Amino acid sequence: MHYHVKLDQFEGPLDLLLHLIHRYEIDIYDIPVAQITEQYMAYIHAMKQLQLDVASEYLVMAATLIEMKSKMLLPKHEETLEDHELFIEEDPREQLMQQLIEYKKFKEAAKQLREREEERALLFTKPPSDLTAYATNGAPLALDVDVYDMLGALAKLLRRKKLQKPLHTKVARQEIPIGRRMEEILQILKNGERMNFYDLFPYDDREQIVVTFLALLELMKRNEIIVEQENNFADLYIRRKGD
Amino acid sequence: MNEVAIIEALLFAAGEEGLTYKQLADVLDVEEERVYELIQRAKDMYDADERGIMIVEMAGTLQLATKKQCAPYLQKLVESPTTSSLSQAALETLAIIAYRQPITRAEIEQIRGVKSDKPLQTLLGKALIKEVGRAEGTGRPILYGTTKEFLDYFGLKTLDELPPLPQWDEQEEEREADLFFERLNEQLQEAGEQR
Amino acid sequence: MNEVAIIEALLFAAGEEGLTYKQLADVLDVEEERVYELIQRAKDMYDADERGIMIVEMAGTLQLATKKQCAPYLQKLVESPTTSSLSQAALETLAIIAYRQPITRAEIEQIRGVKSDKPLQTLLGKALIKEVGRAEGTGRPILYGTTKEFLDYFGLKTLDELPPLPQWDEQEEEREADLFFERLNEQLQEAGEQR
Repeated sequence: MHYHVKLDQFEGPLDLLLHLIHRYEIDIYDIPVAQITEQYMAYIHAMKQLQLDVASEYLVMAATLIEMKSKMLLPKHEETLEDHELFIEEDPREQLMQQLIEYKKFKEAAKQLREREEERALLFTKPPSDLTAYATNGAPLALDVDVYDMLGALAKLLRRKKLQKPLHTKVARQEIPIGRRMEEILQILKNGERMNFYDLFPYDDREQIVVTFLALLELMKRNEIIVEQENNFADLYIRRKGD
Repeated sequence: MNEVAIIEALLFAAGEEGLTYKQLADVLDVEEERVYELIQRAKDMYDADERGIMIVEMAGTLQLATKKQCAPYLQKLVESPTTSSLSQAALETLAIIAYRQPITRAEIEQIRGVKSDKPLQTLLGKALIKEVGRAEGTGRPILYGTTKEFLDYFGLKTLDELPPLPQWDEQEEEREADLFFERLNEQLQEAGEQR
Repeated sequence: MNEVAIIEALLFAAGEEGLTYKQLADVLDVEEERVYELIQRAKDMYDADERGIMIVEMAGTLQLATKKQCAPYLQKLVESPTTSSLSQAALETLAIIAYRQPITRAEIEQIRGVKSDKPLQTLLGKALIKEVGRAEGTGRPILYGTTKEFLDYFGLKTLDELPPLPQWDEQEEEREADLFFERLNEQLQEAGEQR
């Protein structure tokens, strides 16, 4: 059995250190430098043994840890120092501690974002409808977008979860049977209601419009429907004959 | 989960493509007759005054659309100055051309999954894209590319200044892989049938 | 025409682009307060069991989206179910930018302790972040911030909706990484045995 251990299991030396701190229940406010350095180095050696590329950041951190360890080993001359120098002398671990605490916050924040990402993926939205047909007076669209708006539109497109297209429409697109559309129209009118002519054209697709129009003509020819208009320029109404 | 609600969600997400009775029946795991009943119930629901959308049916495909009476408001929306400038369709199309030029209309439509002649017209009208030649092959379709105005408008010196799109390639790979598996399956089935 | 119906039609047509309260007020020719009332009425309407869609507020706009409970049914119809999520590196980088914007690459790398140009490219390509200016000082490095698409991607109304930045928690355990160490040990043992 072969496991593929990825080095990117950890997001960098800070991530690895955080892991060690948790694993060995280390108090971040009082890091035992010798211990953690040893454990960190063990990891680096293991990586090398597995002939994995160890990113330079890991080696830099190794050097920092070793330096820190040696500083900690230096005897403290508290007695001999002037008072004000006492305050200046810093715990060499301070900076690393701050860095780890800071990084940890964002690692947690990333986890929260991941949860939100998953939640959001459960919502399906719909691409904007094409409204160009409604722009009657052809008022030119203003152009006030930037490159990120364009990228955003593309990101949405790539993110869009396409539902499977019905097999029927592909066939229908090529040739919508007029007979079928005639039946549909009769079906719609079966309750004896009058219907606005335009409501029979729910699709913008040109082919669909033509087919519907031809179907209406054919139905008129066969005397199956009546077209009414109350006065000039009023809307046309379609009714089934004999109802 | 209520079946009418599921139908509404499915039709909503399917958008302009719509869905067939059969697809709805498959997803709901019911007979097609049952779907007819449910669609009727949904239609009754959309009849309510408070509803601005309705179900339209064409050649066995169902889809949601806005009610005709709402048209004047949609028109107002389009003409409103607060409405965003370039439509999302045009922006998508522009992005595809920017990253994939030279490209034909058919290729753009392949990526977007919908007809794209209107957004192309808009972009040509704004001189953000232009015809840059003809592709080889049947019909020698027009190839589109971005213009100098495009670069000026977005404040780019060259096209190289566009941010790279890592996820694009990932998706392409996935798609290619899917295609590969589809073909493999077809071949396996064919081989099985021949036996 | 009923105002709630008009709102439904407008939101339906706007799709994932969404509309602001102001846009709706303009089109309906009413005060924004009135739109708040109407949206509340619409939301109540969508609460009904037989509704599969709802109103969500994302990236400063109102949008229609399917209800969460419908997701399993929609997923049955999705062409490519693999929605690529962000890598851990990209997510960490994005979290830093979201909470500390505007921020330079060097500052991000300081916090993460590793080079971060790749995740930055990924995030730019996905339009989740953008350049928002230049910092003072030598080289005038680029400052990054989040985009509208960022809010949309995580379903946030505004940046204020980001949860407060988590604080250090001592009680925590990380099981996953432990698993990693177990595997690493196994490998090392194997490697040792082979020798």
